[in-house]
Amino acid sequence: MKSLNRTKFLLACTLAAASALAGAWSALAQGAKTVRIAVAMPLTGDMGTEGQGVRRAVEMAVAEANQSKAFPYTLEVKALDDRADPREAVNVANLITSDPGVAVVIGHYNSGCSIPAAKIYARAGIPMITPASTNPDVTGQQLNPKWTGKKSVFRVVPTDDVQGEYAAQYVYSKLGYRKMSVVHDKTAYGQGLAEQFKKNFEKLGGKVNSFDGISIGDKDFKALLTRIKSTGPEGIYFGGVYTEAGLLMKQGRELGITVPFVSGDGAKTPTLFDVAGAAAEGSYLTITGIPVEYLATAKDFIANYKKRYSGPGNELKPFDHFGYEATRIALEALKKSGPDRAKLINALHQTKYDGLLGTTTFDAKGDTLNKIITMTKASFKDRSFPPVK
Amino acid sequence: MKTAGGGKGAPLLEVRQLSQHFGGLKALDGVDLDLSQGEIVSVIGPNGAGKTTFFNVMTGVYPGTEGAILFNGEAVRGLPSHEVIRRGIARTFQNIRLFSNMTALENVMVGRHCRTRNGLLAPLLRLPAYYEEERRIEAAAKDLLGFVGLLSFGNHLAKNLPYGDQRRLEIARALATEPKLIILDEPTAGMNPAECERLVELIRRIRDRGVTVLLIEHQMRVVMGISDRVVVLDYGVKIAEGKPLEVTKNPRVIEAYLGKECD
Amino acid sequence: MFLQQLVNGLTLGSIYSLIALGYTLVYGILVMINFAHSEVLMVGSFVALAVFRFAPAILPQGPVGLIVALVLSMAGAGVLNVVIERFAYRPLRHAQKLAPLISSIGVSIVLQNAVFLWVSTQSESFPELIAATQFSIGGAGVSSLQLVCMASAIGLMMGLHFFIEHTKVGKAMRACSDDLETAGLMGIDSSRIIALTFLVGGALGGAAGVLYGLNYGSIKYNLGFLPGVKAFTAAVLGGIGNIRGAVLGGFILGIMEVMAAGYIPRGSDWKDVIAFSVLIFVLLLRPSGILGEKIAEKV
Amino acid sequence: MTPVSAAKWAGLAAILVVPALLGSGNYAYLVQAGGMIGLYMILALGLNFTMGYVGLFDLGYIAFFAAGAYGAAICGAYNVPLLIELPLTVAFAVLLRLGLGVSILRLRGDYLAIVTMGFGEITRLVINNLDSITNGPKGMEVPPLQLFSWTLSGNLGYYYLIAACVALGVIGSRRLEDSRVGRAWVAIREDETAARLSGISVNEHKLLAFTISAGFAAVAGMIFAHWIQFVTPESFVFWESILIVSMIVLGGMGSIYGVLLGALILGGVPQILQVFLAGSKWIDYRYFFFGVVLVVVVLFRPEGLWPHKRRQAELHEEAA
Repeated sequence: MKSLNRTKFLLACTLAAASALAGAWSALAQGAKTVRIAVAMPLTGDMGTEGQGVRRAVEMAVAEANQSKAFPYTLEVKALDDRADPREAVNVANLITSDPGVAVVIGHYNSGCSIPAAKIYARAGIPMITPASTNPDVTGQQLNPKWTGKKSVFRVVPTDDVQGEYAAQYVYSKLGYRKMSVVHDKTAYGQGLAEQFKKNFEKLGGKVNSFDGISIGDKDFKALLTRIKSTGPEGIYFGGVYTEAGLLMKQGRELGITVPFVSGDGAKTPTLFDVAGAAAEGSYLTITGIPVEYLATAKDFIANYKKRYSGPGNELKPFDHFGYEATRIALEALKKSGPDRAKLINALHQTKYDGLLGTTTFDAKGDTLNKIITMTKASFKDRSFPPVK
Repeated sequence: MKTAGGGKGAPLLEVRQLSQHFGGLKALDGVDLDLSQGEIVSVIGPNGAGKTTFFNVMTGVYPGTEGAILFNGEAVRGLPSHEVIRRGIARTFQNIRLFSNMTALENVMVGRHCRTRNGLLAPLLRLPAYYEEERRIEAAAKDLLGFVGLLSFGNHLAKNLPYGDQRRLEIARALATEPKLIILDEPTAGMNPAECERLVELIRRIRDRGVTVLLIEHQMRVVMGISDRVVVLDYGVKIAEGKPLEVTKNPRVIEAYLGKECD
Repeated sequence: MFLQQLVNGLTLGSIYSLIALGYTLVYGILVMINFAHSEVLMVGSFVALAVFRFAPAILPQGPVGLIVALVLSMAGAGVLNVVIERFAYRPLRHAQKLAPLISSIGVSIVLQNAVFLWVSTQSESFPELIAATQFSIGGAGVSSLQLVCMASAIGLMMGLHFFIEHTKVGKAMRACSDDLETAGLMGIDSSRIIALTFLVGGALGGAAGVLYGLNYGSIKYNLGFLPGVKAFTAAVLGGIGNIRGAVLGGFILGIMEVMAAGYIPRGSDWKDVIAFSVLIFVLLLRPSGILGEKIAEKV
Repeated sequence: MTPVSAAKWAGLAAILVVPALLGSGNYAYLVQAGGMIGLYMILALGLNFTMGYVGLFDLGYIAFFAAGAYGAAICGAYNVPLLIELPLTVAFAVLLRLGLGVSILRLRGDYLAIVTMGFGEITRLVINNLDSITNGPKGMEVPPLQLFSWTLSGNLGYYYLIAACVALGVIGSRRLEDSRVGRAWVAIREDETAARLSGISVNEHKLLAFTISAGFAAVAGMIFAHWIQFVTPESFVFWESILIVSMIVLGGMGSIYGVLLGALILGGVPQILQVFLAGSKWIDYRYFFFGVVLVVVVLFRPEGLWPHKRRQAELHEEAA
């Protein structure tokens, strides 16, 4: 290793680092007159599908706002990728807080990323609205005495206890089931939903035959489903997202399980039918607010979304409409308060917004008070989720 | 078999009925051997006679099926190899096994390992004990490199040394463990006559340093020239032992090597 | 119930075995863990999907469609694997032992992201090449997909076994796997044999991709990672480099996972822990896998 | 002052001084990113003992980073003071490592890799499933680092703490490398049987290197947990172990500056790409480029970016 070419190599490294700094400088300096909406989502990796969906919805909301000329400045979306890894989420949070042009953050996706990132946004005084993290700690941590910074964390999606409770209530009284089996995907979201369902269902007097976890990325659940079938449940509750929900439904039907599946809003996406096919027919899904397709004000959201993103793989994902709603609420507050972060946070606290999810207002912690839950029933024919009483 | 060469104080090494069976194969079957301090003994025999197996059992590579090995009166059979080495037996290998990506000097310094004590603390805190021991290790290693005539190649990587030098480096590393008995496994293999002569002369100098030498050797010229005694193994059994001249005339040895005349 | 679990275990096992063969073949010759193999499997399933989307006529439902799909995806995945070896691994053949491993990790990231960026970011439903009819054998609900999956996997394994044991090229591959340099000295063009091994390994991966899509109904850009890790575990369990070992390891791992998830309450939470614990236990008893031959160290 | 050491000193100065300047301005994220890369450097230095020096292929190293992080979280929950938490957590990680180490002394090469991978996955799954202790997937809050009354918070503080640990790691590695134990390790890597027959107690030395690397990982895990103040099993996936192995192999096995360079590049490239591509549609290509960089660098320098050079002793002809 002649030391000469190592020196050349070292020079190359320091050059690269210097150019990185220069690049960073240029990236931040331009566009002083635009106001940026940061989107912190998993854009690559295992959760890339869901993250890209929310990003599309946010970009649509901002594009519509720009066309409406309601703002004296142009609005810009700045999307960053946290790859659903808490370490990258913290890097993303620090990157956003050091960009003075960012007014509000729409993100993060999974609770494991939202909780640490929220601390960083709060310290910098940037409001953060999460469209998908349901772990109570995301907003609950603000009550902790050691919390530094303002209460700047908001959430448009209800915490999992709300949905779990409603589903238990519905299954026990409306469907009249007394014996249920529960499965979850061992994530903060899925396990949270399943635990709430089990707690409330047992409180009502129902019996939970089995409570099992599966791993995300696993595809073969036949062994588990065979055991569940032998316990003879009247229904199966699944806490988790559409990929695993669809597989459970499909393999359940293949094993001759006829009882219906019940799940949460993580499974509500047309892609569920790609995964489960006809097996998804008749499954009950709780969703927040009124199903988007059946809300007068939301009619155009679906149409615009389909028109704008017609390419392959761009179907509506479970949390897209939450992303859209969060952005519209942020823009609404921005109209009133202007890009100053402190004023924006106060404006957000007074939010009263009628939109896709009905009227959204925030409590002291920043959680949505919109606790309307609707039970829907999946229909395979027209790939939709009509509400059911 | 009473040993012919005894008489110089208690025997350094006593091997009694040593056997090593691999399933049905009796690689070594009831071998006896005595060595006294300062002797040079050669072990000869056709390929597959069990010579290397014999050395492997003595140095803890194989546990041995039965029999005893007493070194300085202490039983060593079955001990882990590094314990056997610490007690004063060192060896080289039939096919050279050096630390190829370390320098020649470092190879020999590694040999000093079992004779030195520094753990983690001394080097981490750079205590005086560390510097002092490193200096001693390096000095001893340089001395041994000089002894085998490789001092000027000290900084070369072991793998870059020519074949003959690698052989001698391996011997230097073995000597670094301050052995009382050094086992050389075919040291002259693949050497031309001039290198052989230099190696024989080196073995004598090793013996003069007070180290008993036990070697496997095929070149009869080397065996005759250097050995105080010769032991002959065939199919894992000791078939002869004695002065080099006696052994070469022993009919069983001739038969083992050259086969019987068909009468 | 036991019969039902056995069927589940055999299906899962057959897929693991088929993927494990891809790892073992490459490892046998280059002593290299090919991390990109799991992505070649994913690409194989997308090749079949692409053919179905663009030329559905070629893939009528039924055995003919399945065989054509298998052949096309095996060819596609095989060629991809050869290209990967040619540009990402061959230059590193004489580098340090772990260099090709890092290159295969890089290739695996590139392939997964390439499909994510340019093919589809979401789960795509896999065409039903075989009508998914359910019928029961002795009370166990068995779907035609499972049977087809097992049959094709076992068929491919037997085909591979015949190819390796009874053809001239197979003999050359075994020679290279035993000692690459000496095989070269015997007049075997080792680079060609290595390329061929990657072709066969990739083809098996492609076939496993199709069977995977068929059996589970949907495919995604990241479907390869977890089964890849499990299949490599199976290959090592059976004795890495040993073809029969890979098949044995695959079935053992598949059945063990199914039994753990099927019979132990909350077992499915712990099935991977149980699978890996058994792996560690077996390797402690037999440090070179169940069928792996113990290479005695020549001193 | 050869050009190489000049570059080293310049680099050192940059690492220490620049962050203080950036402290609060628009570039605060560089300090935070630097800290994260520093954590990777500690892990790389730690794994260098197992893989670089002794040559044991370890694919489950992240489990001990997780042990450190969850050790800090659990101690935080019972508000155990730092002076007890540090030895307790390091001891826990070392015992965990010994449990693994003793059982795999007989395994070689890729069998060892698969067993360590299995051990890594078992650790992550146990953490994810033991809700009663680790709160499972919902993760645990962790208090910031406190020593008596003084609390460390803010990226700058943690940055300098990590920089100090990296410096200690480098000095420790350098000093052990040039010692009797260091040479024994390398001898074991080169030829285990020859090492045994040169009087080295191979098993003991393997376990020694093994536990030292666990110590590094535990310290890195503790700092990470206290800094982020939240810890979930998602951070300790198998992919992280592969990343650290890649840093070692890419940087140069057994070479201290090599593994640091490997950590800098593989830890830094995703951050630099995030900065450059943020806001543009190219952000989705971030990990595609990362994969390409990985392949290109290993093809460009298969022996590692900064391979280890053996120490050159001065050999003057003294009286033989």
